[in-house]
Amino acid sequence: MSETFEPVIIGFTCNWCSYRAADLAGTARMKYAPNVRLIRLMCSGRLDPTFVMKALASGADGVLITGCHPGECHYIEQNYKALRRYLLLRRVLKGMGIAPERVKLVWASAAEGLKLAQEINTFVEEIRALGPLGWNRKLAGNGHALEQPAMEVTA
Amino acid sequence: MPQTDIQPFRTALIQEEDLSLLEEVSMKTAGVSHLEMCIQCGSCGGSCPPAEEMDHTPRMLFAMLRAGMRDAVLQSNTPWICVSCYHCVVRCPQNVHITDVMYTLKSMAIREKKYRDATAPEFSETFVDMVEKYGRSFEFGLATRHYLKHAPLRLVSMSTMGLGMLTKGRMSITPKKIKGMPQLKAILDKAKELELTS
Amino acid sequence: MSDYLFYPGCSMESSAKAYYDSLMEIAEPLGINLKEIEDWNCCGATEYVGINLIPAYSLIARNLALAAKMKNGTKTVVAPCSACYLNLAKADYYMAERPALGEKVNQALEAGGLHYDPGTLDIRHILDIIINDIGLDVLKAKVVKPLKGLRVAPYLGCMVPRPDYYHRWSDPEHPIELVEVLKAIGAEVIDFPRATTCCGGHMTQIGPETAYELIRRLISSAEKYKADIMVTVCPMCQMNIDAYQSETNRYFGTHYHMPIVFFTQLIGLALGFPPEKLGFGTEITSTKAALARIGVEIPEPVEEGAPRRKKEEGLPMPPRLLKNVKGKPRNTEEAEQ
Amino acid sequence: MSAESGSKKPRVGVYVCHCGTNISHTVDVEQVREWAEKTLGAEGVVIARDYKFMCSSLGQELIEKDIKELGLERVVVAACSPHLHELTFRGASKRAGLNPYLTELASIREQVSWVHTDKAVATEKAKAVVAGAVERVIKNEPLEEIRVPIHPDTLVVGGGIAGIQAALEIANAGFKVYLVEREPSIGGHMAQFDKTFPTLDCAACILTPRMFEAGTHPNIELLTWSEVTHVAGYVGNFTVTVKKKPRYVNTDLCTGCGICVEKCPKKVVDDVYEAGLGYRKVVYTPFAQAVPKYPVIDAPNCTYFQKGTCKACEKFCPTNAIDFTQKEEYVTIQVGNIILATGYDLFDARRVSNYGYGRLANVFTSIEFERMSNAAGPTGGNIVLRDGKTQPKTVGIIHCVGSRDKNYNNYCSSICCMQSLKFAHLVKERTGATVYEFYIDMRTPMKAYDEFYQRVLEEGTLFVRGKVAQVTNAARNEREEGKLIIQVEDTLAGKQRRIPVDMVILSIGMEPRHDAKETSHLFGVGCSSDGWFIEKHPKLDPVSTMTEGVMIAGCATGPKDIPASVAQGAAAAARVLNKIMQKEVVLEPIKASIDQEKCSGCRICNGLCPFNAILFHEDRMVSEINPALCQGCGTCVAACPAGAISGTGFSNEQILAQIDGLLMDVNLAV
Repeated sequence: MSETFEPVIIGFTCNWCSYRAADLAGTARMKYAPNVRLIRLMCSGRLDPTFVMKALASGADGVLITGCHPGECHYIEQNYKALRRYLLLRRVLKGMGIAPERVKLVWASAAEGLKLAQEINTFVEEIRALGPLGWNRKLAGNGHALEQPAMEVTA
Repeated sequence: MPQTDIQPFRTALIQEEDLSLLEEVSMKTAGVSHLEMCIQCGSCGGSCPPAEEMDHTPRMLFAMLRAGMRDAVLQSNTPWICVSCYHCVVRCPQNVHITDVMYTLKSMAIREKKYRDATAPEFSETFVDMVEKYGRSFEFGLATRHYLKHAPLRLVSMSTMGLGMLTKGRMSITPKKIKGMPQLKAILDKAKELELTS
Repeated sequence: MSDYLFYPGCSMESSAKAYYDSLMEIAEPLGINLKEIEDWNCCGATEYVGINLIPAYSLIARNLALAAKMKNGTKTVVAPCSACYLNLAKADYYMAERPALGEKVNQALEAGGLHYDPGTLDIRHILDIIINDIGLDVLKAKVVKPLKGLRVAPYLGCMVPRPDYYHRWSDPEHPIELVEVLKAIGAEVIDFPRATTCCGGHMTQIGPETAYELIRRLISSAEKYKADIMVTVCPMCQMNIDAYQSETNRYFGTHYHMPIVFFTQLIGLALGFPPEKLGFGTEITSTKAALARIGVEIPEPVEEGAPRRKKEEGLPMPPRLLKNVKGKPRNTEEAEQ
Repeated sequence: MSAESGSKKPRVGVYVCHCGTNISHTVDVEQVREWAEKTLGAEGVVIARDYKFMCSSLGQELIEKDIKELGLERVVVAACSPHLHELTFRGASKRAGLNPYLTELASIREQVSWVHTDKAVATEKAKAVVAGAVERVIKNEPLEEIRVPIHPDTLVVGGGIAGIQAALEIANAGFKVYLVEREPSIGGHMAQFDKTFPTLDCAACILTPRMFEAGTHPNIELLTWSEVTHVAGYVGNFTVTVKKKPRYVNTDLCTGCGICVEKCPKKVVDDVYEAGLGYRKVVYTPFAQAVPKYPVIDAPNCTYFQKGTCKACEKFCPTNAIDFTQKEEYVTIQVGNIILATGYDLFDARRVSNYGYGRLANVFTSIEFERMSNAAGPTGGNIVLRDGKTQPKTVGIIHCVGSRDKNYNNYCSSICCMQSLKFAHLVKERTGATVYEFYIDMRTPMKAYDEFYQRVLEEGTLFVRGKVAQVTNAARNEREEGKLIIQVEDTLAGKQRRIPVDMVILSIGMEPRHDAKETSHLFGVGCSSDGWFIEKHPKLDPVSTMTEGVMIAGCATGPKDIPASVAQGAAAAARVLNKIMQKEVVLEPIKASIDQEKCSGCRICNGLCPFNAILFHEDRMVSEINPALCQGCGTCVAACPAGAISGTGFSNEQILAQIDGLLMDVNLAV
């Protein structure tokens, strides 16, 4: 393996804003870190916390959640619900001994390709600094990962 | 056209172009300068109360920065005429920290000894000397030292006013010194080793 | 009583003593308790930043670090001097806006065992405190001698309303705060178009001809609007307009007589304090005639500030010592004709 | 990952597109294809192909052929964003007899080749994206598109020129239009203008016939002095509530004779139509050509409403049309489509305190100048100073006031350059004054615009390139005494200038309506952070919104001039007519549904739905989703603690499988 750690990140995007921001970043040929793999949802409100857990358990080192700016939700206000779940999720992660910073919520409108690219770059660096999570390896190892989560400094 | 005719012109251009200049100035400026955002609208040059004393308007100076005209920029009197009134800063449509850029240009001109008139830089240096010595400014010392060097005759013409200030208790002949001078000195000594590099 | 950390600044001990004395008098009745930052140092004025950035900001930040150590219940630092106010506020703002600056400044501070986290303190000007914390109603209630009939030109200067990164003022160019305070103490406030234009700053020292023009614009404008007196919040403005007025007159061959005092001095008069306690009489351009209009007698000044060579009716005599002498008002449109 | 080989996985075909070199330049397409066939074989991939342009008819035929010949049950196309070609490839599948919803697009262009540079890394990411799509598509269910009938009536909100144009287009095609306008008359901003650039047609002359036509058209129902308060439903079936504000004039009886206006004893400043420069009566029609012709009583200013006496209008009305007892009225209308043409507000010039508007008498705004130069305006078309009589000898026109400025609005208001040139021409023509124009950049890009600039240059207007620093009355010398001084850097001369003038005109920019946010919520359209409505696509779909059935036209999406607003009004109408003519609309079958067996009746989902699509059956203690109202956001799916709600198109199974696919390489490495 190379000497620098290349994190793998799952990104959830909203069909109406951030997915289009990603399209825009592409159309405008903005370059950003290749570490994030995106999944399209119709709305950030669709984000089931299980998805995040599943991603982390399956080998992702971080999860990026993106949605429309507050007040700009295509479905009126569902991004607020995403925000509530996100805050809850971070508490749960912390309780499990996983650095809550591994999950991040970012607002990006359909016009903000550049912002999305920048946020992705920032987040990749943040996760790189946190180091690998390796939850899937723990799972593969003893099958009791949830009781024995990856070692994390949670100070 | 004979080559000799065009050569000096070309050389001048090549020597003057320093495309990293804008970035360097921006980096050395406190806060985020937004210097690269200038759209050359001239609201700074229009706002400036002493613009007529300047050899270049601030706007033109920024164009010269962009063009990499290092010597011409650092020799300009513009930053030294700036009165720090911040009219340009609040009117700038691009939020360029113009006043702070002027401070940066002054410090660069001092470091590279490019300024053409020593009055202002030496006034600043005298002021700073006093502050570094006492921790407070010392108007009497500053004024006497400055005028003695740069305008000895003005010292005479100003003496009436100076006397007035003294007799009215508005100027002290003895400097005030702060207690924590060693601490301040340690801070400033350390600070002088540091530079903004990112 | 509201508690505030107080950063007086160097000029309050010398050239702006009247500001300090009058502020100390009015603080108590207005319920302002000023706790001076222990062993504060000079803010560097507009000089240090033009020489070396990190030391300049470290110099300012030492004050912030010292204040933060004392903050105990209040996080508001009050500065009466415009340059000090701006320097302290800018250091706090820029250290946050540019983390690299904050980092370097703290490295320097640590050499003196200090540290400052931007955002720890609120840096505010004394005028802001009086109008927003104390309030006009309280001020009005304390007035015993309204300054009825005194026409004042409110002169805020540059560095209080600008650049105003924290959005504390009503407008960067035509703010109403000083006007409101002066109205509250019963003065007649003129619609002064130059309320926030520049007095020349340090140019009185290094490029006097530049400064004289700026001073001329101010005093001629105030006189045109028939102000009896100019009122400022800034030691530098007061010094330039007061002490350099006679030189300006000499330079242009004019005969302006426009006294200028600190707003705290006028508040003091309105609250009933005797003028000598408020630092009146220390100005170079006498306030005697102006204040006589409201029946206030000023102690005899030692020196009469108005130009003495009254005979100069014809062409002005430019002072010989100056470079680039121009004996008349500048007209930037000359070339256009 | 344990691949259960031999199990009955659906047969998947993978098609990797080169997109010319758009993809193949950064992604090793051949390698992705090979890998898909080999590694994903265990997941059910039976064929993987690459092709230069998958979206070409040959590329599509390739897929169709494989579906038929190899019996593919799922298709993954690794190409561009689904927002571009999802419909294309679904169509190909459909033609070959495969349910279109069993086809997935993997975006390896926008999300991979265009945004990354390292070919090896990009190729690896492309594989992960393809794997994600393959795992997902396996879990896709065949779906049937939803067809909804379209109500043939249309609501147009906003009676400015864009709204009028849209309404006329639809009405002339034979369909009914409700045109709602919150002011007493239609006409909008254009009705205030004097001349229009660059042709200098009189605005009233060209607008009035359109207004009249809209007012008398049998297919147009005007609802002026009215506002939309509630919108329910979805494309084809909107139920809209409109509040009709009381006019206090019975329009059945009123003949528009104007006697009430004449007799009304009270005058107030007209801040709307006259832009504060003139007066109107308390009972008024905003202007002579107003449509409809019926006046309105301004109750907050009316002496009768305030003090209980007067009633002069009632006394003199020959038809007894004055009715002080009128109340607000709410009407409900059914429409199939909505066009928002809500327009713009003008920038408040007082915010730029250094230009002195509101402080210095002879500083005017562009709209004030429009009224002043209008022959029907408060000065009868005379260009005079605030004293109402003195003609200016020197006039300065300042561009970009409130626009292109981070302190106010970042954007260019697009009309100010031309508007300012028009003013320069009018001032010259009417007063012969010296005119200065202060501009940052001169923007004259449309037809005959630059020619107009040339004409104004020729007329001798003095152009100064520089953003004006301040307008002041603080004179520095005799020459400036009593004048307004414009202080500016003449950036082309490199010098600061102080130019004394008698009159200053501020070319103020456009702003989103102050209530644009509320409007956007009301109609469910997107609103950018600066407040303009968001188009479905800024270039290819500029009059549609993300909400099906809601179109936008004119300045509601950003500053525009009259030709552009008219074009958009017509374009939006064409969009609506297209929908009406289809008689029904096809909706994506992305809906949530509740498994009645699993529902515990906890009602957590009930409060989550902003569309009120979830009903709770008190008798059975279970919730149910009305598919007609469900918009498919999926919030309830994510929230159901019993896992009773599932969402088509984005089911838990699909997404969890996609996560597995995306992370396949990570797990293979373990």
